[in-house]
Amino acid sequence: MNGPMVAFACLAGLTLYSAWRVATAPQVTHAALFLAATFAGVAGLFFLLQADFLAAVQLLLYAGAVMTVVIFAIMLSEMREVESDARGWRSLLLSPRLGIVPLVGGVGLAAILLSAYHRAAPSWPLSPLPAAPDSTRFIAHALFHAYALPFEVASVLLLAAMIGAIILTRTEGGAKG
Amino acid sequence: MNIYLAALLKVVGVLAFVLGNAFILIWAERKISGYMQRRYGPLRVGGPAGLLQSAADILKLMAKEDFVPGGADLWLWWLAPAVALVPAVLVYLVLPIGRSFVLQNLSIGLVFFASVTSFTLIGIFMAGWGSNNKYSLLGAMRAGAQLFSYEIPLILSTIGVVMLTGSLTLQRIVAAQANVWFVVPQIVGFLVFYVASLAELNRTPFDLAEAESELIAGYFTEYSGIRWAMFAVAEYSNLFTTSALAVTLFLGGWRPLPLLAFIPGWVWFVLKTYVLVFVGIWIRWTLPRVRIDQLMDLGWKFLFPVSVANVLVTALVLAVR
Amino acid sequence: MAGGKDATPDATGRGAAAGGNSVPMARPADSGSAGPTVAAGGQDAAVAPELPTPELETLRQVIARRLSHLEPDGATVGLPAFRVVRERLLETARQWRDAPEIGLEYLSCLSGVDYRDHIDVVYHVFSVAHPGRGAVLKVAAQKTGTAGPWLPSVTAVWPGAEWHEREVFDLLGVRFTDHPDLRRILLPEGFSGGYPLRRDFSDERVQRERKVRQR
Amino acid sequence: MEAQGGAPAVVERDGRRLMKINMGPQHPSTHGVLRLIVTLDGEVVVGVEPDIGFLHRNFEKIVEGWSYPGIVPFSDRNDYLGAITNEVAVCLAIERLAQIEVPPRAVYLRVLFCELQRILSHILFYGTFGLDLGAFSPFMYAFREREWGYTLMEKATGARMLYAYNRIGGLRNDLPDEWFADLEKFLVFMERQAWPEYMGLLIENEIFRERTIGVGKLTPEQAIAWGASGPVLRSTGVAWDLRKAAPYLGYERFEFDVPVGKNGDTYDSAMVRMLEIKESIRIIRQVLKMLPDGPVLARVRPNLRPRAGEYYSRVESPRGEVGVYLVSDGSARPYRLKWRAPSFCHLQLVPAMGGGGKVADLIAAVGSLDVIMGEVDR
Repeated sequence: MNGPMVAFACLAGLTLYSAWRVATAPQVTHAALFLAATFAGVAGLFFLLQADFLAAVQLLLYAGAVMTVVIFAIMLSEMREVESDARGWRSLLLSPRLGIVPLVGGVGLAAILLSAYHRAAPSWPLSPLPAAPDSTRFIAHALFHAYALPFEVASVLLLAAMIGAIILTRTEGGAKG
Repeated sequence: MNIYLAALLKVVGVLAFVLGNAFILIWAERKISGYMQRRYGPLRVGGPAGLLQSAADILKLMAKEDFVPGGADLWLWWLAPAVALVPAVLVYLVLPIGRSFVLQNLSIGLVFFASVTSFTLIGIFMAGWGSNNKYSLLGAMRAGAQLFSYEIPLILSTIGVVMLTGSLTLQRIVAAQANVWFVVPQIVGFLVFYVASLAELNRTPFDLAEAESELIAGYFTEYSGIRWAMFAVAEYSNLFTTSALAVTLFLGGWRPLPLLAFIPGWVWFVLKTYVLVFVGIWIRWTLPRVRIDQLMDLGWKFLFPVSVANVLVTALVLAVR
Repeated sequence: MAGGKDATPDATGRGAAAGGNSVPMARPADSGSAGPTVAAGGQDAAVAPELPTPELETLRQVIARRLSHLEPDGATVGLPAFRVVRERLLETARQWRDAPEIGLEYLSCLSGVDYRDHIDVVYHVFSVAHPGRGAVLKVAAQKTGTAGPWLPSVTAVWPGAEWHEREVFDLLGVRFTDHPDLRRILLPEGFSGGYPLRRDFSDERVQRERKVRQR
Repeated sequence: MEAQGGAPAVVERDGRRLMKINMGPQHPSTHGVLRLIVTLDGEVVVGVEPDIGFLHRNFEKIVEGWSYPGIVPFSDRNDYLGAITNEVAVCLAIERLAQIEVPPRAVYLRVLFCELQRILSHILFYGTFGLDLGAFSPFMYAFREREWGYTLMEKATGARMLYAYNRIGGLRNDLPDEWFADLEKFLVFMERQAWPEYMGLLIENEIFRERTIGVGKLTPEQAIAWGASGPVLRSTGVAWDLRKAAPYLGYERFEFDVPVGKNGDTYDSAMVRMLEIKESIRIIRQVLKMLPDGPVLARVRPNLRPRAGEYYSRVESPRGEVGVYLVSDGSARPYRLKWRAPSFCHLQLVPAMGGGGKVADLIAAVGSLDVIMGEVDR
């Protein structure tokens, strides 16, 4: 058990726990904040992998910008308390908190991931790589040279999605407010 | 030396600096505002200039009751000051204080700074939501809109510097200012950065999130005692670090003025930072507060286009050269 | 108060001790003619009816000529004063505001005065366009009747009367019909102790014993 | 969010969910204990309802049991920033009914003190209005002159805020010559240094102009209909000043202008007050030139019994028209005394001024009315 392992365990625990709570938190604001914690945990994992640019971007875009948007979406939308009528067997089976189906699904997924990791593990280098001198430069190179076309296509796709969202949510007879 | 011990030392050192700095800044703000308002400011505690006023304040705040409002969202309420304080402490990691004096010379120093400070919003939102107070909620929403809007011109205004340097590493940015400080070629960027950073810091004229004449104290209306102090410490720490970043990016960092090179770099760094802090205090005690829609207009309709134009002009100049 | 409530009918302590004169002075019946009753101070009892400026004198004549249903009121010093019956209050107010040679569009003050058997509501009205003009309009709200004293609201003529009327309602208990929002204004919403500015008001609430810390 | 104070926290109107919020009675910018029940749609004020009465102390009832000389000091407490004008208003009513001739020197000194009081009140308005808009320093600068002015008042009257300086029939005491020299120094400082500083610090500031111009607009018709007076009415362009319209205390003898605004917004109302400071200085200068010698207090019997009758005296206080409706039945105590407070009428305008704007505009609108809750609630 060395330092990075401890850090990894903490970050992984934080990420997994808050991801679980995103789904199970009874209040939507709590869910949003757990989502932020998840993002932060993932950013920490990126740091551990010495992908510091990715980590920073993860924090900046997801924990910063996306979270702001999520919070605003929560505040601006018409929130109504929804009383869950799922009691009894339905909640036993399906409720994210104590449901059997999500539990089984989660455990199964974890098992699959772990077995996959075990199969693939030997091919992964376990000794630390020499730190990339400037990971930003590599990412930039990859994005703007090797994968320039997919990058641009993706951005066009996102633009189309954004315009589509605006059109879909526009109210009839001009936007009000 | 053991790296864990080194890390521990760094953390303790930063924390000590943050506290000491807040100590000095709070005293300085009270003293400066006092002189600007034709009064004396603190006088009694700790000698003729009230030097220990902050210590007395902290003692008082620690002795106060840790009041929790009824109906508060306990976890959010408890964690919010800590969440607001963490980014304020983390950013010290990358500040180039002297020629070879930086805690961690990250290659992405600038992005790290921006990303960590963007986390402050979460703390503010937690405080505003967790307090179960409508004024706090309004303050938190204002803070959210404000931080989000001004983050963009803030980051865009630094891009000109990055383009001139070709690096995100703060130490390299300082190194690139050997001949001329970037405030000269990037004067627009500097001004946009300073205005936007005042807005990010929630200081007058942009202190809408805690506008006391409208929202009492905004998101920390309900906080008292040591939790309130944590917000205050975070605020003053942010004031220092943002000014320090402005110094690093535009005012030559630890580089001395000509002929005064015998004074060590870190003194210059701190000195320049304090000058900017002073300007911030000066502005705070001079100007009235803008309104929320005027704030948004300034951010989106003025600072944002200006910073984009600054990036484009810089790129053009670089391409032509 | 040693004598109790029925010994001194007015609970503020005025009355016999205050100079032997607690007679209400301007009843609707004798308003215009005799003016107030004798003052015990030994001073000149008659109120000089003359007005300080010719413009006010003209205004008095104009009002008296045009609105013959108004009775002149003699108690007021310095301004032309008239008394109107409740039924014609709104009409009169409108005429005072709209008739160009009267033109009193500025309601300065609306007060209620309790005269035991009735409550006078007094309107002090002035003109901004013609600064020299001003007049007083009085109307009596009788306390008889099951509904208690009531008057039509003049908020339709002078919107600024809204809070003034609420205050008169709050402190004197005059109900204003057609008032947009007739609620208590100064006293707490649930106040049930009566109407404090009435002459017969006495604070019926249980006085809490004052606790003095003993040394 | 939980409901607070019994009112539902969230109300629905036209399918939108609105938030109800209590601004006051304890809030930094409600100038005392004013409670505004504000309905918000986000930052936009949908409805405002002022709720008053927290400072109600039954002034009008209490004075019915008091002798006339006792009323004068008590009237100070109504508009505690315009204490002298309150005293003058109530003295004028009593003196008129009791047919007391006030010595000329006292009349001139009353004018002087009314104007000095107006200057001090407007200075404080300047400071608090700056506070409402988030500028703290102008407040301290305002207090520099205010302290000086209050010291002057203290030297003259013995008290700093609630003077009890007017007596029925004149003033309590005459003033020594040094006092007038001090006053002259104060006026010179106000004119040469303080006034330009005020303008530069706040009024001419770009943010201040952005925040106030076009905010809380009133039309002249609205202002007259709702009984506005003083700077609030004058800011809409109506040159209505009781000192000109219905001169009392011989104001017709003095030469001064009535500053008026154009738009009826909060900027104009602040500007009108700033200009009035200058006019008041002008009047005081004229008083100092014209001040006659002689006694300052007429002989009045302590157990004063004015003749029966009623009189409505009106005085232009710093905030507007203070009216005292005095009904006397000839006894030693007033039969009825009604206090017409300008702030009371002005508060009715809050929904018209603050509705539809942002929260910050509402604060600016309430601040520009310069309400004193002491005279609203009486």
